[in-house]
Amino acid sequence: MRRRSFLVVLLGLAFGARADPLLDPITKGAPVRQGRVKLDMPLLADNGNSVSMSVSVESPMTEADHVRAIHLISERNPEARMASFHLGPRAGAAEITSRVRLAGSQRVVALAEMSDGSFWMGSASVVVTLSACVDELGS
Amino acid sequence: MAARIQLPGRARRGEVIRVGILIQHPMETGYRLEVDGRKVPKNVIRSFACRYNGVEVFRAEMSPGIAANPFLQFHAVALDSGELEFSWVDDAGQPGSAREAIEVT
Amino acid sequence: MPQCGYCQGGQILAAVALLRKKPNPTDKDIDEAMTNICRCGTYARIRTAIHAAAKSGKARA
Amino acid sequence: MTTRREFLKVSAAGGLAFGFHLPAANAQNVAPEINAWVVVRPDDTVIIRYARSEMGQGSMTSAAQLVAEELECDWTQVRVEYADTNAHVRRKRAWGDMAAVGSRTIRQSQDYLRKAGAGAREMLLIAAAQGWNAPVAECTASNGVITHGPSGRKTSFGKVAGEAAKLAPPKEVTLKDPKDWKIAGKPIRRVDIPDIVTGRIRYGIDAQLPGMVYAAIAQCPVFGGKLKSVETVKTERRRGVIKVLPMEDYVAVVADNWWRAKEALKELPIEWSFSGNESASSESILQFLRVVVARRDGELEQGLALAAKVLEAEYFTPYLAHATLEPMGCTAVVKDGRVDVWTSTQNAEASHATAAATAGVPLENVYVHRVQLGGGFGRRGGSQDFVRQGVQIAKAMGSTPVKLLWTREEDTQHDFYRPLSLVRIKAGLDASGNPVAWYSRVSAPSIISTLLKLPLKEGVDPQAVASFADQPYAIPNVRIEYAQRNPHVPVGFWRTVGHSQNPFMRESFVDELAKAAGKDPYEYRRGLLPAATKEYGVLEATAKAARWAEPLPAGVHRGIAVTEAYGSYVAAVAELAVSDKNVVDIKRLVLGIDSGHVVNPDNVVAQMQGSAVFMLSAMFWGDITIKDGRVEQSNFHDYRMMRLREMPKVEVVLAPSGGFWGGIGEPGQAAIAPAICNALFAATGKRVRSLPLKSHGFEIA
Repeated sequence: MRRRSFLVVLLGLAFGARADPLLDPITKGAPVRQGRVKLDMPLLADNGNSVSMSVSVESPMTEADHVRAIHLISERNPEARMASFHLGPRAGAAEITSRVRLAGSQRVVALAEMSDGSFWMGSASVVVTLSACVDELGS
Repeated sequence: MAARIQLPGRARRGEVIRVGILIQHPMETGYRLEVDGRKVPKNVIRSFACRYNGVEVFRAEMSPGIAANPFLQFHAVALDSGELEFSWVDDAGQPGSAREAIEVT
Repeated sequence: MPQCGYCQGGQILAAVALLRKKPNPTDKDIDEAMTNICRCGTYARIRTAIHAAAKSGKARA
Repeated sequence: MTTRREFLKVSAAGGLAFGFHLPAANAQNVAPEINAWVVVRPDDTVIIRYARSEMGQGSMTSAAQLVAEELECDWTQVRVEYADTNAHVRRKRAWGDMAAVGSRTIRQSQDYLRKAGAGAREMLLIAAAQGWNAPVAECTASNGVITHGPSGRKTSFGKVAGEAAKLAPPKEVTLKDPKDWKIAGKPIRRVDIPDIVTGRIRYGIDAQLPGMVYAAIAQCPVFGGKLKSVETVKTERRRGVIKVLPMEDYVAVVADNWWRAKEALKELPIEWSFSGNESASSESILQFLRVVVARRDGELEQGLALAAKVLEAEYFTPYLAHATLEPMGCTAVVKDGRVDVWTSTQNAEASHATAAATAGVPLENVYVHRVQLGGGFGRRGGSQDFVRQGVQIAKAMGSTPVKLLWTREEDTQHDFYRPLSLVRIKAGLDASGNPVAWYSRVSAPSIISTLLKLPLKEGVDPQAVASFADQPYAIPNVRIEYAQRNPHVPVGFWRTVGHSQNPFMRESFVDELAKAAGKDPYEYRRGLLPAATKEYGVLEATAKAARWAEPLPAGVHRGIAVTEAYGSYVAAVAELAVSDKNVVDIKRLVLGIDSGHVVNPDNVVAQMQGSAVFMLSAMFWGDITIKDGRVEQSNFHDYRMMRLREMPKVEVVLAPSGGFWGGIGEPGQAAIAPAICNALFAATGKRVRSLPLKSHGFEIA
């Protein structure tokens, strides 16, 4: 199956068990649970060159329990891994804002890696409203 | 590569402060063509790190999925006065750095 | 029958002026009088409409 | 004779508040909404919502026909209203894609529109059945009336709408078989025509707001340039001028009426900083493309070695402007964090997102007021530059409403042009004249990578190679190459896009092959087209309607062409005579289209006739030329449009083969240019390999 349908299949499931080639390199097959991760992106973006993105993960950010990393994964960009942010207790809060590029309308997944090795995820769907008079794009 | 930093000048010990940085960089995707048809090679800021008095508090690996003139905003715990040091390098091996003092009471 | 309709105001004015001068215009009369541009290309239907208006006797707008 | 301007001014001044009062009371929540698409008022009026844009392509009517068909309502009770973009954003895009582009409006929404109609009908039936506490299976709906079979009791949609709106929408609905259609598939008159012919219709340019001021702008004449400096003092003292706004890539003059803004702009001393493109010209751009096209490639050369005969040709099509009759413009007001916009746009959702991003306000604070478009043709879908400018100027003017209006010159010289394209085609024929190898190398700008900034799969822009890469003829080895070259001139989607130029090149070259094979161009194509293809079917239907085989009067010659475009299949037969002074008298143009299904046959005919005028204007005179980095053409005196007297007889052949949904707005143009040029070859023996025809001395009768 093409990459897109893999991710869609994953999102369609209870976000848990199924392995997914897109997340696998990071999760090494570990289960990914939905929740604790909030990915804020606009419903509509007038173009895909610069779209606001902010991600926050519920975590006490203590030595014992903190967010180790947050990965941003794109469903349609040529490079699926958009960015990986590495944090630690010294960050104090797992909340990152940036601006990203989207190659057309798509879903973006934020995958959080906790200090206990568990994975949690949140996602957002953005419509890039650049309308193309073409069939092939189908965006 | 010029950069603009947002940082509260003073903070209380233990306070979680918000740190922002905007770096001037085209973040070339590798798909763009020059007017004469030559492909502009891919060149993005691959890695970025922020150290607080020498201790790394935030690190980022980026791809062409991050928009041009990358903007990053993250957090750090204010422990003691000193300096925040930002450093990054792009695919062409061009390094960049910036630093900003902070006073913690 | 208009398409986007943006030119129809002008087309109707020109048609009414033509019909007042020539209640029964020939195709040649229509060709000479109707010079307004229609970007959607509704010329064939404008011509049909003018003939229909002429036939109905009153040069109603 | 009152000119059009006075005619509008009188009616506009008279009814200042008609239709353009600020935020219209949100009519959405007055009558019960059965679902996002269907509202039924107690008086049995059925409001069907339309999410996309109406620019003359007729989809506002045909989309409503699809909903009404499954709804089983009384069409005379139907009113069509635009979906509101603010409600759209608040309800998480309840109306889906709002873009009217790519001839996709109907074929991309037909399924969910029909299901919305069927779902609403089911809810109305259930509400009625509950009212009579009878089983819903015994109730039927037709023409807006619900009848309970056994008892004969009747009620109307309006009476049960309140209850129906409370029900949960049904999970599954079955759609009617198109052969049972009563409303869809019928030549119903378009719902917007009464407003058009009585002058009630409103375009973006017609927006009138209390206290409104007017803006005219000048953008850097050399594309990609930026503003260096502008002396505003003298101009700001001119009568009526309120402000001069220097922006990054344009200067706006704001005045109490638009004429004063425009006139002040002419005297404004502006200095631009060109970014190195100020020496570019049409010649330098053509040479820039030719270098790449001429490159020789090994692989296919062997394929051609075993050919009995090899033909090669270079084809060229120029930049073209959209020249919508309504120039670009946008009226906007930014007040207390809220943005209201009136603009003719092919994608209200894109205008909404652009207004929000430009004003820096949340999407929920933007209201795009829907208006009819004075022509779109792709200019108003792929880019929202006029909305970005309108909102920027409004923001700079505090809370004063501003109407930005481009001059015709600005519209012609700052378009997103149909890309020019240079193509080298080479083919080898076997002894019996059939092609054994076909090679095309296309050098053209890429809209997808420059305008949409999207990566290209394997570096190939599907639009630039459209109709080459997917050509239907049974030719053993075909190789198509794309060499992306992006001169500084901005390119965008022009009606029919790649299929407005590539079929001209492909079908003209196929005609060259037929000539080399000594075969009749129609029979030659039939021989190469697998019988089961849709192209074969529409080609045959069109040739039959044009009575291809019958002898023609002396001096009259024929040309033929066939291609796929936008999911439909089109063919064209042109009959014309050419005088010794190269004046072309087109006797007849027969255009065939197989769009699978047809929702409004009369509208399809209108789109085909309109396509003929659109393409004939382009192929006879359309030529945007560049000198010193800027566009030379400026208005309709040097960018000529076909007039009424020049329109030939156009016969349209609807040949829907069913089973699929093809586009209507754009395919109509695709086969016209090659059919005409093939007829010109038959008449003059001169093969036309570049457009426009005027550069070969041809004029239209």
